[in-house]
Amino acid sequence: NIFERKQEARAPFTKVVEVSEVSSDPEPWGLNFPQQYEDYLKTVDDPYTDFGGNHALPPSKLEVNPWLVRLFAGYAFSKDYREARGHAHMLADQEVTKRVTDVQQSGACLHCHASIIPTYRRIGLEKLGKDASVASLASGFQQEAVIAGFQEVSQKKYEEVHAEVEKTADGMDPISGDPHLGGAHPVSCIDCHDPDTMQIRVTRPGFILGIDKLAKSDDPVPHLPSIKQWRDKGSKGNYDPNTMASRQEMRTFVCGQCHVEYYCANKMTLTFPWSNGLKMEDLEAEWDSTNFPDGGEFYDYVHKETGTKVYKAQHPEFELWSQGIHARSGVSCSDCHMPYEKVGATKVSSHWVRSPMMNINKACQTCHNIPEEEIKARVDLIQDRTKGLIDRAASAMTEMLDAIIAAQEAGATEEQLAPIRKLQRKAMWRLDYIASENSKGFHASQESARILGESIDYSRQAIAACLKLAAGEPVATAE
Amino acid sequence: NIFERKQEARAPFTKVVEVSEVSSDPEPWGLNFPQQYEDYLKTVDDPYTDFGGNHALPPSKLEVNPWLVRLFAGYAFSKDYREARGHAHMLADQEVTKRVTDVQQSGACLHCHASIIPTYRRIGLEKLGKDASVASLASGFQQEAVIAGFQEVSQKKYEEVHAEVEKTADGMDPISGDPHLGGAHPVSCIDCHDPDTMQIRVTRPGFILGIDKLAKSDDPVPHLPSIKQWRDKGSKGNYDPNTMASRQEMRTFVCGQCHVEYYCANKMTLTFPWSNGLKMEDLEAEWDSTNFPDGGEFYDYVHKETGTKVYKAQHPEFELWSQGIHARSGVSCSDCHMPYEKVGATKVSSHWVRSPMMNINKACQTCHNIPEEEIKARVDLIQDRTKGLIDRAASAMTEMLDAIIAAQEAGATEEQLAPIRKLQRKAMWRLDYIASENSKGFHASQESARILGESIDYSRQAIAACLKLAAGEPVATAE
Amino acid sequence: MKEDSRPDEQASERSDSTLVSPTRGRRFGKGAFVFAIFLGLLFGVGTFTFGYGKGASYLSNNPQSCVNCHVMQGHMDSWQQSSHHHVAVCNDCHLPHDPIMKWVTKADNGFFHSLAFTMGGFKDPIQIKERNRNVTQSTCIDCHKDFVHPLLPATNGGDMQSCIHCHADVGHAGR
Ligand code: HEC
Ligand code: HEC
Ligand code: HEC
Ligand code: HEC
Ligand code: HEC
Ligand code: HEC
Ligand code: HEC
Ligand code: HEC
Ligand code: HEC
Ligand code: HEC
Ligand code: HEC
Ligand code: HEC
Ligand code: HEC
Ligand code: HEC
Ligand SMILES: [Ca+2]
Ligand SMILES: [Ca+2]
Repeated sequence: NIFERKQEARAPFTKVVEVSEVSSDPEPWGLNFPQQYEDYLKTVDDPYTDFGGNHALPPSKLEVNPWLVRLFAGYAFSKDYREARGHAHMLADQEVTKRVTDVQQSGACLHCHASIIPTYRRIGLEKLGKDASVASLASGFQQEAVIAGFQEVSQKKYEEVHAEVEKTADGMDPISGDPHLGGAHPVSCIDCHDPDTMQIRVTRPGFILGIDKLAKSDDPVPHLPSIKQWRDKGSKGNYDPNTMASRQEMRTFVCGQCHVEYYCANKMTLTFPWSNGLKMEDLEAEWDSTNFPDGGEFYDYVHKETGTKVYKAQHPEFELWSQGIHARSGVSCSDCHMPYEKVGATKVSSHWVRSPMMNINKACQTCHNIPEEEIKARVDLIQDRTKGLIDRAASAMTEMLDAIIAAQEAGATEEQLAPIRKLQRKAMWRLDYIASENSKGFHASQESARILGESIDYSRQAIAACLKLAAGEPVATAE
Repeated sequence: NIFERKQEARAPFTKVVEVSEVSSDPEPWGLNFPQQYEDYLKTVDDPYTDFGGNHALPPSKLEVNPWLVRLFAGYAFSKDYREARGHAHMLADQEVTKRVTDVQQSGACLHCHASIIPTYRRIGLEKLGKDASVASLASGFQQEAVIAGFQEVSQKKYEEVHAEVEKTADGMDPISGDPHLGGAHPVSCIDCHDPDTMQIRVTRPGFILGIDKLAKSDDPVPHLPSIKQWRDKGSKGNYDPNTMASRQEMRTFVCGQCHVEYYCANKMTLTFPWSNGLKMEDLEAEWDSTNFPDGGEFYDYVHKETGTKVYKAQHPEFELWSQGIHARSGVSCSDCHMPYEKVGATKVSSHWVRSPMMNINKACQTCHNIPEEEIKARVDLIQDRTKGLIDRAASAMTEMLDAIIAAQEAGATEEQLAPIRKLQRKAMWRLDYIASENSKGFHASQESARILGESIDYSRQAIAACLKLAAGEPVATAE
Repeated sequence: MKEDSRPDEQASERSDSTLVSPTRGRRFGKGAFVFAIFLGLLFGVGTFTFGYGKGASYLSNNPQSCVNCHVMQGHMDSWQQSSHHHVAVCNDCHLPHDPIMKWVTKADNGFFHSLAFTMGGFKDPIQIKERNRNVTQSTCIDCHKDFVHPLLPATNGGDMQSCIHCHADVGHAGR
């Protein structure tokens, strides 16, 4: 009622408990910010609980799209690959995926699935021979130590690093200074907020290093004005998002810490491939020109059916969003996925991060003054077109695999296959890029269709090349 | 419905001179509406006058994109095909194109290039055995007679019909009733305006018949609310845009009279293929199921290099716009191509119909409150992506032609070629659809990319099929 | 802003009788009757809220009175940035310029906003209802009818475009 609301309007927030740089447990934060914490806890809710109780895993993408099994043949993703769900599940879902239980994964996996920064800091401080006590961990961000720790553990075994996270304090009694040990947490307040000011910030080394590479590239990035400013001022030192980005950019960057394409395995440190820019081709070019520390050519896996070394694309939401009209219009991830809602007299950001389609009113109608069903219809149309092209590209891709297998059975030489393998890698990368991106084309509708069109082109060029091989004709190299 | 804002009429304007249904000469209208007339006359200006004086023709699309010559092999378009320019040129450009001078064309061509309605009416009245005097022509629209005349002359020879237009009065002295004979005119006030009320209207039989077919289809057309209303009221009689469409819809329909895909040759009456809906596939399905009056299967031309019967797509601006976000948001052609401009103490519609990119401020910035260069950059990005895919689809298409020719040279039978010809027709139709549409993808960005992606798919499927033929493998039929 | 320099007053000076359409007169007759009964029935429920929430501010022309309800804050903030803040206050756009309908709408909206605000459950962002949308359209036309003369229908009872189809930002871009 009105009386209450008037009161709320005047009420300043009071820190009920102290939180610090070691507080990866969100609970105490929740005492200070009950509304945000309550929302945050709702991320356990998801549309998949229907499938048999809260503990059921979300639907398998492999079952819905059997061609994915062939796309990922020989790679962990062919064993288990599911729909994403709420943030609360991220750590548990990783722990139980067959990609982790059946395959040896690296510690870098935890970069995006656990509230790991205090652990990086602790290990980094130890590495640098500095005080790694809980009080020291709590005392400040200490970026140098965080990055040192990150580099130290990235290539270690998953289980080993998981144990390190568990044994790091997740809080500290502000009076006694006693550590609190509550185990590992999924993404938590401290990952996006400064504990003193509550300002949003980025903490992930992968992003901090990646965005600096991007700033140093010549990609125009019209949607990230602070990068342009930094360049205009002479590109001095490193581009530091936490001090240089606008608040609106930060409302995207916090998500760009994880919702990005990456390399994450044991041959080199976790990498975000942004040194040429954020377009699909820019990322591909970085992988094309990367060599592993042992000197070998970069690849993610050897495709089992064909023996070709290929790349795996993972959830490039930040990159695809960058090519879309919303990014160009300055609309951030948070505008849609964490829209403001009025709670009493105050506006808060919904910390129930989820599909905006579950919340069209707040997520879209602030800007689009049109009926809810119409907004839904527009999104459906974009996603249906994308889906249609994904299916088309998937047919082309599987036909390509058959053609290559047939060519190999017919005795094609490695020399003859070389240009075909190039086409295959390009085709698979493009298809995976859009299929693994989670908006089904919405984040950049025309760009998604363009990329799928190219995938079809390369798959079918490879098929023709195989057929020409069979006919003894010369095969042109991939353009 | 948000478009329905019943209002009282504006105060009647003062007619300096009387104009009537026979006044296809715009000059007297110009005395009543000097501002609109002055703008209208500016459509002689165009960016191409640099190319050597006003009389030079605009650049040849065939020279810029040589693959078009192969796409159109055996068809008039392969002889001469140029950039569009201002409305003032439409009749003269048609008269001098090699498509008319070197090839026998039908009278239907004039449906969209001349102010032809009084001529249709005259011939229709004659046909129906009614009074066809100038006074009768001037007395009212007489839709029945107009459609009768249209049907009568559509399949006649171009020159014959052109002569008929020249000999129809283009005005009448209001006092003496004397006819004025000023020859044929390009699109003129009377084609879009009711001479008494100045309300906008559609006059072209092709559109009146076409939009009625569309209304009777089950295409949802969410962007045309008056069609939905007519359907909801039981789809009684015919859908008549002039009495049923909202004013905002009419602001598009006037353009939809000409900026559409059509059949226009001597085997049947000019046709707009909308009986299944406005999507590219809907139009294709109508052609697929059309038979000529002589019973033969519908086609536009026999592709000379390959002998395949194929379809020609022409400027489907109205259809592509229909699939885009602006149409869904209720933005009409006139909003962008005839934006309001402030003239003294009033605002008028710019009758200098042209590219909105020459007039970004008025055409876009009222709705998009962002800098002009940024708007331009967004359009460029959309068009560049489209262009990239067009080039890709064009390479695939020409490779396909080579492959089919090779298969034929190797002795492929008609039976073997049948499925390949189907693929070829689909591929060429899709490429032509977007290449001949004049916004380079802008009117519906994702849809354009989708269509080009499909074109690539079909071209390269056809190539594989030819190679399989050569290898003696069975060829699957087109899906 | 001084009372006598309010743009709505200038506007009503300029306005002539052509805008009081016969249709509107008829609608008022019936609508006002039903409305009066409804108001009577619900008066008791609404009174406390109306008073406490400074519902009487509806009777004032001061935009500040609208933001007594914080749900109007976004509109207020962006109105201050808008092209109209120095020429039109909220009521200039949201109340009909014809003298009778003006008071009916005032009472109606004042009452229902108070009710909605108290009970909650309204859409956020707030969505304008068709009826009130027609009010804003009519006020645009009232102030600008000379300028937009060619946009008016060519014949009586014809439709015309919505002004905010193109000028969405004029009153307040924010919501
Ligand atoms: C750069 C950040 C990042 C890294 C590194 C990362 N993930 Fe994820 N992971 C995400 C994001 C974001 C999602 C949600 C989007 C999605 O499902 O595509 C996700 C989803 C998942 C899911 C749930 C959906 C699914 O794919 O079945 C599992 C399981 C998972 N990751 C396991 C792993 C494993 C194992 C590794 C290490 C090999 C890993 N992740 C490394 C960011 C990351
Ligand atoms: C620390 C890494 C990390 C950060 C930071 C992060 N995410 Fe996620 N996000 C994930 C992972 C991992 C998942 C998948 C969880 C699962 O399926 O178990 C996920 C899932 C999601 C989902 C799917 C939710 C659902 O219910 O289907 C959305 C939407 C999402 N994230 C958006 C965002 C946005 C927006 C931000 C920034 C405000 C963000 N994420 C920040 C890692 C992260
Ligand atoms: C203009 C609004 C908008 C912006 C900005 C936006 N998204 Fe989305 N996002 C959507 C919509 C709509 C979907 C599709 C949801 C669906 O299909 O249910 C989506 C889907 C997703 C999903 C999958 C959700 C699910 O339910 O599986 C993730 C993850 C995601 N977005 C992350 C991001 C990230 C990270 C950013 C910024 C880099 C971002 N989004 C920017 C609107 C937006
Ligand atoms: C994935 C990133 C992310 C996580 C995790 C996160 N937040 Fe936020 N938070 C944001 C963003 C983005 C904003 C909006 C900041 C802005 O606009 O300046 C925000 C804003 C806030 C605000 C300011 C008021 C508001 O609602 O806009 C508070 C308080 C807050 N968060 C508390 C928390 C608490 C408590 C937690 C843990 C339970 C938490 N946040 C976890 C991203 C996050
Ligand atoms: C903060 C403002 C804002 C929010 C929030 C927002 N949009 Fe947009 N949207 C825009 C802008 C700006 C454009 C670009 C066109 C323009 O300038 O009007 C746009 C364009 C679009 C388009 C057309 C582009 C295309 O890809 O076809 C669609 C569809 C769309 N938005 C849907 C959504 C949906 C769905 C949501 C919620 C999930 C949403 N928007 C949230 C501002 C926003
Ligand atoms: C349904 C309407 C319509 C019909 C019928 C039509 N045109 Fe056109 N014509 C147009 C439109 C619209 C343009 C401008 C768009 C463009 O150039 O693609 C145009 C452009 C042209 C141009 C200038 C650009 C170019 O293509 O070189 C010529 C010449 C032309 N038409 C000749 C013809 C001839 C010859 C015929 C009969 C075979 C014909 N037109 C039938 C509508 C039509
Ligand atoms: C009677 C047929 C007809 C009608 C009606 C018509 N057009 Fe055209 N339009 C043409 C033809 C034909 C051309 C090509 C003229 C040429 O190239 O000689 C053309 C050219 C154009 C051009 C290219 C101009 C340039 O300078 O490059 C634009 C833009 C255009 N029309 C838009 C419209 C719009 C918008 C409408 C409705 C308000 C409309 N047209 C109504 C037949 C028509
Ligand atoms: C939202 C704005 C918008 C709407 C609505 C729109 N157009 Fe366009 N149109 C454009 C833009 C932008 C271009 C690209 C101009 C350029 O490349 O110079 C274009 C290009 C064209 C051209 C080619 C112009 C040239 O210079 O050759 C024609 C013809 C055309 N449109 C006709 C139409 C018709 C007919 C409709 C309605 C069915 C329509 N347009 C609706 C914005 C629009
Ligand atoms: C289809 C788009 C559209 C619609 C609908 C529209 N306008 Fe406009 N209006 C414009 C454009 C474009 C301009 C800018 C003209 C210029 O700068 O020359 C304009 C200019 C104006 C101006 C003068 C701006 C100045 O610079 O002084 C006023 C006042 C105005 N419109 C009021 C209205 C009203 C009232 C309505 C509804 C009856 C309306 N408009 C409907 C597009 C539109
Ligand atoms: C290709 C179609 C077309 C042609 C040809 C055309 N007009 Fe228009 N005219 C329009 C459209 C569309 C409008 C806007 C109507 C509306 O919004 O109701 C318009 C509006 C008008 C108006 C109303 C005021 C205004 O500017 O909005 C007048 C007067 C007018 N035209 C005069 C003429 C005259 C004189 C000619 C011939 C020199 C002419 N028109 C030729 C399409 C056309
Ligand atoms: C009468 C209003 C209006 C006019 C005029 C208009 N637009 Fe739009 N535009 C919209 C709306 C509405 C959307 C859909 C997104 C939204 O809801 O904001 C949109 C979306 C867009 C988008 C994003 C969609 C996409 O395909 O990526 C671009 C780009 C765009 N407009 C450019 C233009 C340009 C360029 C012009 C002028 C030639 C123009 N617009 C004229 C209202 C308009
Ligand atoms: C007592 C609190 C309160 C005050 C004071 C208030 N409003 Fe509102 N207003 C609301 C609420 C709550 C709604 C949402 C009603 C709904 O959506 O059902 C609303 C809705 C509106 C609407 C949309 C109405 C509709 O239903 O179409 C307009 C317009 C509006 N207010 C204008 C004003 C103006 C102008 C003033 C000042 C003269 C004002 N309001 C003062 C609470 C208030
Ligand atoms: C110049 C005219 C103008 C002024 C001044 C104006 N408004 Fe509005 N307002 C509008 C229009 C027009 C709409 C309807 C938008 C629509 O139809 O979607 C609107 C809609 C609203 C709504 C309904 C919700 C929404 O956002 O659509 C509210 C609430 C509102 N106004 C409040 C206010 C308040 C409070 C003020 C003063 C601070 C104000 N308005 C000043 C023109 C104006
Ligand atoms: C109380 C009278 C009044 C009302 C109501 C009103 N206007 Fe205005 N409007 C004005 C005046 C006075 C100006 C001139 C302002 C100036 O010169 O700075 C103006 C300026 C404009 C302009 C030009 C400035 C700009 O924003 O581009 C537009 C467009 C406009 N009005 C549209 C509208 C629309 C649309 C509505 C209804 C939603 C409306 N007006 C309601 C009095 C009014
Ligand atoms: Ca990868
Ligand atoms: Ca055709």
